[in-house]
Amino acid sequence: MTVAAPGPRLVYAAPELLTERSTHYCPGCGHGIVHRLLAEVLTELDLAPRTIAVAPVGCAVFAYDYLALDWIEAPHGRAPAVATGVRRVRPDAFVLTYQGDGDLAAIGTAEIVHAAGRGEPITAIFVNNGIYGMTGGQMAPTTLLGQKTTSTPAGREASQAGYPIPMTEMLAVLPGVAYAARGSVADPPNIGKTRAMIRRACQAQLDREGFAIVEVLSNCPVGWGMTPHESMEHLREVSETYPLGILVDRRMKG
Amino acid sequence: MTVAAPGPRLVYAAPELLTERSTHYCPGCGHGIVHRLLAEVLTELDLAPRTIAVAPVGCAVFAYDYLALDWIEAPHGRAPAVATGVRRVRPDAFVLTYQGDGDLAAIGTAEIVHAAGRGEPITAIFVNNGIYGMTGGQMAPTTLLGQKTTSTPAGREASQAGYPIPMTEMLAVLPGVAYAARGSVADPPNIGKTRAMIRRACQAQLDREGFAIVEVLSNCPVGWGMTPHESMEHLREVSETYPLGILVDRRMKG
Amino acid sequence: MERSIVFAGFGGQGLLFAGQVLARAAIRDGLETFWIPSYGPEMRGGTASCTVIVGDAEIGSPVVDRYDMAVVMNPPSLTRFAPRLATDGLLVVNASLVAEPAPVPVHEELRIDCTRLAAEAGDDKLVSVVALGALVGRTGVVTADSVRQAMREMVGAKRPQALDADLAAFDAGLAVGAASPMKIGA
Amino acid sequence: MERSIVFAGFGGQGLLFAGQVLARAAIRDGLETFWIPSYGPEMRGGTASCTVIVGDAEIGSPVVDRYDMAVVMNPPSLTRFAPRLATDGLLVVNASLVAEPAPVPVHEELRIDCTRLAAEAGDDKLVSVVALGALVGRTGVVTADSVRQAMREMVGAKRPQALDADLAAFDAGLAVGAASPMKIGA
Amino acid sequence: MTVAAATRTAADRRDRALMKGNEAIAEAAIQAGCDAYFGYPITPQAELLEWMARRMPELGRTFVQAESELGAINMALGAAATGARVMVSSSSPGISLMAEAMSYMAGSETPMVLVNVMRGGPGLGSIGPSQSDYFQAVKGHGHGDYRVPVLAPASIGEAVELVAVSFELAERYRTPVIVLADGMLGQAMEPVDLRFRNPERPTLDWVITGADGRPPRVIRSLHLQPERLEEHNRALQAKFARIAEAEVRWEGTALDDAELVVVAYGTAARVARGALARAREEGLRVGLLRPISLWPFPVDAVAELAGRVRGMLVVELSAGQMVEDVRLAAAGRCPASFHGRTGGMVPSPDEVLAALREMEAST
Amino acid sequence: MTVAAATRTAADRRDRALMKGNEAIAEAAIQAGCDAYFGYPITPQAELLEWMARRMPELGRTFVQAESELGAINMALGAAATGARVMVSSSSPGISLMAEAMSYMAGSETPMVLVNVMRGGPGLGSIGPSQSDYFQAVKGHGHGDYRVPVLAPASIGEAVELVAVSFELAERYRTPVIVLADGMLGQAMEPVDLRFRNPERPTLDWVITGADGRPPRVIRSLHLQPERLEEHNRALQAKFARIAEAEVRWEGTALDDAELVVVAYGTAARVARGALARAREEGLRVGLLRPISLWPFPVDAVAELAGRVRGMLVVELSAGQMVEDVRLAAAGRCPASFHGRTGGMVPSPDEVLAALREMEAST
Amino acid sequence: MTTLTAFHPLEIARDRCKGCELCVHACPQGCLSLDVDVVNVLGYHPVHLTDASACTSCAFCARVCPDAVFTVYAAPKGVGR
Amino acid sequence: MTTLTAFHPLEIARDRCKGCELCVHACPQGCLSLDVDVVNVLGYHPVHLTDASACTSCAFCARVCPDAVFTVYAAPKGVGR
Ligand SMILES: Cc1ncc(C[n+]2csc(CCOP(=O)(O)OP(=O)(O)O)c2C)c(N)n1
Ligand SMILES: Cc1ncc(C[n+]2csc(CCOP(=O)(O)OP(=O)(O)O)c2C)c(N)n1
Ligand code: SF4
Ligand code: SF4
Ligand code: SF4
Ligand code: SF4
Ligand code: SF4
Ligand code: SF4
Ligand SMILES: [Mg+2]
Ligand SMILES: [Mg+2]
Repeated sequence: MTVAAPGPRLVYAAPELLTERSTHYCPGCGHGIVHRLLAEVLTELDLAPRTIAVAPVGCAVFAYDYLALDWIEAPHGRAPAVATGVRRVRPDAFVLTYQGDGDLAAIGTAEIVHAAGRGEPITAIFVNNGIYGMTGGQMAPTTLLGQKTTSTPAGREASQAGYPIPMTEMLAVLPGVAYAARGSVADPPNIGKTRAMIRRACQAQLDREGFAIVEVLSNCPVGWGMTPHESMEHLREVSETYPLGILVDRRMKG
Repeated sequence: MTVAAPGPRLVYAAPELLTERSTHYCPGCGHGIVHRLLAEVLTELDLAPRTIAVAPVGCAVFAYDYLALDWIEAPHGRAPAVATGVRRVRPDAFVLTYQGDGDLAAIGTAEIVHAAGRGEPITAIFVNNGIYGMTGGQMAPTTLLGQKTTSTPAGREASQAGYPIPMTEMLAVLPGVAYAARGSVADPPNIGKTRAMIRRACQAQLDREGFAIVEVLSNCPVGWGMTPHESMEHLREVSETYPLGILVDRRMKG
Repeated sequence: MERSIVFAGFGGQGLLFAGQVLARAAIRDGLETFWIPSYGPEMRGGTASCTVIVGDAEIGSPVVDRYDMAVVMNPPSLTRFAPRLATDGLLVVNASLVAEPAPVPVHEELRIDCTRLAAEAGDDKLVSVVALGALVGRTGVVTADSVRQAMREMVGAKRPQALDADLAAFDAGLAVGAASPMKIGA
Repeated sequence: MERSIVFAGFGGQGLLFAGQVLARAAIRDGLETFWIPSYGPEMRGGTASCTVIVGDAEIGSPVVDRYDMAVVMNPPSLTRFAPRLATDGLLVVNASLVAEPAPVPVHEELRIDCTRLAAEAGDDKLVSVVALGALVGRTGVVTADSVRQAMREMVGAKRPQALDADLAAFDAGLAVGAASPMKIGA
Repeated sequence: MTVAAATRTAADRRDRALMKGNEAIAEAAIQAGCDAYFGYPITPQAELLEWMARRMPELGRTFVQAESELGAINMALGAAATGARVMVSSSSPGISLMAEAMSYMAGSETPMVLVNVMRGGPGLGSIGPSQSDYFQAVKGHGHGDYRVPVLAPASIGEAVELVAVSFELAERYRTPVIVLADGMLGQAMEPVDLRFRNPERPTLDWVITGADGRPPRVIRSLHLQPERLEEHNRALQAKFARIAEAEVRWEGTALDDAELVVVAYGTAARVARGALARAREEGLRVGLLRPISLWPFPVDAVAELAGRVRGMLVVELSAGQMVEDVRLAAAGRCPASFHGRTGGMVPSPDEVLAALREMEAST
Repeated sequence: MTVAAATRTAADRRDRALMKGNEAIAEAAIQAGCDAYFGYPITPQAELLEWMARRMPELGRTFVQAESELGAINMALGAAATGARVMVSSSSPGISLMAEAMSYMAGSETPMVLVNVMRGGPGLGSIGPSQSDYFQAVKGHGHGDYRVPVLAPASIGEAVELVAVSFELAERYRTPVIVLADGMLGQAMEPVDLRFRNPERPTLDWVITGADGRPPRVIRSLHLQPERLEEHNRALQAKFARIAEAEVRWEGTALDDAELVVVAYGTAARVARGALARAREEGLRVGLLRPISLWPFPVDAVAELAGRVRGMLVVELSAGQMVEDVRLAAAGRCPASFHGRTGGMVPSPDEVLAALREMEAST
Repeated sequence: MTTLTAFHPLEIARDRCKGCELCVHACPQGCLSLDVDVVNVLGYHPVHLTDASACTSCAFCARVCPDAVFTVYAAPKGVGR
Repeated sequence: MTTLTAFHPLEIARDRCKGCELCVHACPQGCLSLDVDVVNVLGYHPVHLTDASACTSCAFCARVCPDAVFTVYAAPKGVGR
């Protein structure tokens, strides 16, 4: 029945939105995976030309070198406020924030809570690797109990250094939040689910449902003192403290 | 059977911890009630001599003039951080914070979340009157939808000014929080319950259970444009957005 | 030439409003003016005051060493501001609340039963408007017409029903001010 | 007199450690010293370097215009630092990774097969320790004993099992440095 | 301001509105085309925010009461990066919280008008008028080498005009601009000419709008390579030099024959003007130099005067801050003494006159 | 430092440890009796925090990694109010965030030692060494009229000593004290004499400990009555005058016969010292004035020199900040030119030498 | 009747009262009101007990008062109301 | 056999590879490994496909790779493996 022999079929190609430039991330760092997922989703939804993205202070500060978008660099932790400013004056823009866990869950707590509380139609990507990667592997608010970091050399101990903060669970309490979910980059199935979450979080903005956030459990092989593979395996343990799944989806409710 | 005729029995006297000084609060302001409850509980538990209290920036900044304790004045919103500093170097002290809703739920969001997240053994009193009393009645994060304030002259509208933030519910998510409850000063029964909550929150610190917070729904007759009595009646409506009761009591669990 | 007027009394006596009416009237008269309250929402209750400066050229110092006129609506204000009057100053006293004599000799003093006149005009809260009327009646620092126009602009727009009482209170004070015999010293 | 030494190469080659050993040895010799890395955790991967200054009085400028000695462990470092050598400078080159000649004429050059010598000493990662040995062997900028003592203090405490390899690697380099024929220019 | 006042007809004068400083500043911004306002309540600037809260939504523009001053200025950063005309206002403690973001905005060259209605410090201080944030505004607020234009109005009418100028400067030089007012100016009411100015909109070729059909843009202040950052700093310094060259503003009164000169800005300058009249009556040959731009500071004007007067008296609502810039400009050619009040206190003309008499006697 | 170096025996020299600047500062604080450290990670001071993270719990003392720099300094405020010896450290952007709290601490007279390991700015800038936060440290960081002692070490050994001095000053004068270092000093290693100093503890009669058997105490900066606040400001200014009188620190090198003087602090001063030796070799009569206390600034020393040298060259890792204080002190008696590098770049001795030759030719 | 009037269930610190009327509304017996004939040092009409015999000493007034105006006594045993 | 080897399921941008081995572990067929004989421009041993015929074009490697190294093709219809 086939008349002409078909050529090889393209199964996967990295989106062109990713620049040619090789990243400064350490080998095996999940930031690269999240960047790619973002690029895929923005391409799929044809959002890139009207995207205004806000970069964090953290290893991903250089995201602007890797995703061919218009970017604004926010001071450490303030991306949600910067994005709010953009959101209010650019109703047609697609507004995206990208933050690490130190950026979002420590110094930027007030800004993320209130952007979420206002229900700003913004899509927030929250890369939780349980550590301050950029400054040399200090404890983050999300660091697991017992985890050794350069600022908890004996392992995080609650009475000294507090408990891991379930940031997305906290945000999920707020009525302004339309969508909140937690994925991971541990393996292809989880990466696929995370991609779907990011897509849904973008759609929530397009449909003006409110604030949308996807927390991505990621790794920091260097900061964790593990090989990339070990670090990915370790994400299973991490997800015991931070369970994967959809925490809020207001569309589901009504 | 009675031999000597007894004299009149004392039913209630304001605690001596309250200074003679008449407060600067507007007539009918709930801050005065909360001050009195605090004075009662601290007296009852004999905590005053070792209490280090932290004052907010807000109408209650002058709390130090009315409660005869050692006080530290914190910058706007930072009382939980100031209290953490005290807590860590003064293990024997009883550490108390007193904050308004602008102070705690707006500018001070990061500080309260992280003091709670660390499970600092501190007792936090959070007077939520849904408004910035001191600066002239602007919207607070806790202001009800539709409520008119000097910065929401047409009534708070979610798409412009966001949703009321259920701060204590948010904090209740954190594992460091031993006790979180919400009372009100609407009427004698509620005042009694609030008093019991404050007592329990003090006990939680004494027993080193973790962070304890009591949110008190209070009024601001001047800011709300109501008589004191109307404002107290209105608290019933307020408690539809902010339900009264105990949100977390870890002692109950185990 | 600049003339400075202070209005002082309790919070609810409408002093800031009276001062603003005066300042607006000055503008309608083609004059320059400056109005400044003793501000501070942090200080609840207690006394309030505002200063108005009126002049024919741009107002210089907003800080006044000596007032040309003082409208004092309660006893503490009398104590506070009578000593700060200029040597040829005018003191307008709300006789409804202030029975005491001025603590220092003053050049000229006008005592008005503001509460009664205000009540007669239709609203016993308009005590400061009555006092303003007396001040204008006595000194002509601004024209009465400009005052009326100012009140129409300020009150008429928002609460037209209240305007009549305001105008009446002003006129009542104005009549007293224009007619009242001068009382030197105390 | 001050002498400045730069160690440069890939991130994992142990350059900062070698520099610290040298600085510690200088202290043990009763000298003054200053060690400064090209810092920046934000710049992951890529090249690393550190500068050590050794002198008999307090070290002056931490910024070096011209290095007295350069230890270059990979090709980019050769390109970068050979031109910054003083006219009478010494260049120590890790021949295991660098085949290219220096891009500019240098006064004295020592090429060492660091990987091989390190492997023979028990750990092929200790390339910079070998190079340090050569440097010390050739110049005597610090005494070999002080270097050994410094390594004992730094390595001995935490990883005693690793110390032997370190000492062996140093001695291997030392021998080559002391013996190697001088090679002028390139 | 003086020019406008001089050319004003009687009818014009009657047409003016009586406005509170805070409200006039807000309305001037609105009329100058301000697209977005971000703020947080604080005394004595709350009415500015409240005015914006009412007016901006009416006009379909952006008003956000932020969660904090940090929130407000970072929202401004975001909005300004997209080319919007933005204003932020606060008072002393709130301004302090903006130091980091100011440094970012100066570094990433993001335009904004920031209003500081100064109150007494340090710390929580008082809510009275003050000029004790001069150093902060003109020198050391945020980290790093940067300067921003600082304009100090002495009347509400002038504030209205300077708001328009500020938006112009902000866009022309891609920089934050500070309007430095004080509690007195914010709380007072004065006649305001309602013919506001709306500066033309230059084409902004750097703004973030989405990379649609053009290469992506980035608004950033990070330049991890010191060489790159130094280059960037050189460009910034060159810009600052251009501003220092072109944007000095000051006003002189009775300087021609002056033997003593009062140097004062804002509210202090008005008080000084009151003293000046009295001093002249007494026969003292006193003049007034009123810096309007505090940065760039009128260095040349001060230097020129320093060469021909007997002395200068700097009057501030502070413990002595601008006096350093006056002495720096005078470079020893004449003495500069200082009279200041702090904590919300304002000197009276009599006080200034007394200080002048003392100078007259001692120089 | 120079004294210590001079009296050091050969054996002493051999006994010294090689320590990283950040770590030596941390250990010096520990040895000086620091009870509590609060910080937040930032390059290039992270090792200071990490050292504290390890050592303080070992010693049963307080270490808290705060949620932010705002958190850290306010924790310090709380701990210090109870009489604890506290240290906070950060680098430029983080220090900017502390402006409000610094003003509160100065206003409420709360002792603290704050270390700023400066990096290139403005904004996120770079992580290279810099001195571009001079203005911020000595003048305009927070709002209101206040000053805090600022000490600038030029070597790690001196940093160790100045940490002890800082704790002394902080308690003696009830004030925050800034140790102003830079990325070079923080990241470098130098020999450190391990005989640290632990300053005596004065009795503190103002501390917050619970009102047990004594009248309650309040640590506050609010004084709503302007009269009260002005009184408080007068007392603060009197204290600042006492500090300015008693706590000036500087070091002179080869000043006796100098015709040209380099004025530089910290890392820039070390570079200048390198240039000085070469300049003298060339026959240029150059001296070095190195301010150690930046506030109080060595005004008298500069003024005295200005009267007898041909010119001054100010060298900074900035676009020119301290140079203003030098000119202010020189008051026109000699010219002061400037050589600076920015963004993380450090001048070389050759560069400074070239600038000196140019001066020699032109003055 | 003499014994009854001799017992006063409330001590009222009238100079602290701000006339907010919270106690007036809270009193289950309706026996409190503002004394419009008096202006206290703060400038307010302070509260007074209009009918001591109706007062049950329930202390509701004291519990709601923001200004700690009340001290409440119960009748001694054997003393009727 | 010739037709089979002519089809390459993977394009590998070897100069972007950082040798993290995430793909090596993720490949269900175990047909990827680092090419220890090569050092790329970044200084790493890049990955290579050891057995093209085992590759099922599942693209797991591409999904886990943080550095967007892979482009994956499926065999055209009718082309066996
Ligand atoms: C105000 C301020 N404080 C601190 C820093 C230093 N800093 C840079 S990145 C970072 C945290 C990075 O952690 P995270 O957000 O988790 O990102 P990651 O690098 O782990 O992806 C910090 C504290 C800064 N640049 N600015
Ligand atoms: C940094 C800073 N921002 C703003 C203010 C002004 N301010 C004083 S109190 C206050 C809020 C008061 O509201 P809340 O905390 O709810 O207390 P309330 O007066 O209602 O009891 C604000 C914004 C300030 N003092 N400092
Ligand atoms: S430090 Fe950690 S988070 Fe940063 S690039 Fe490396 S692996 Fe990724
Ligand atoms: S303004 Fe409101 S909160 Fe403040 S004292 Fe008055 S009533 Fe109470
Ligand atoms: S004690 Fe009870 S009954 Fe008596 S006055 Fe008070 S509220 Fe009324
Ligand atoms: S509740 Fe207290 S303050 Fe209010 S009216 Fe009653 S007694 Fe007076
Ligand atoms: S496509 Fe699948 S089978 Fe082929 S190499 Fe990649 S992971 Fe392995
Ligand atoms: S996952 Fe990517 S970067 Fe890592 S080894 Fe495989 S191809 Fe290379
Ligand atoms: Mg992280
Ligand atoms: Mg409130």
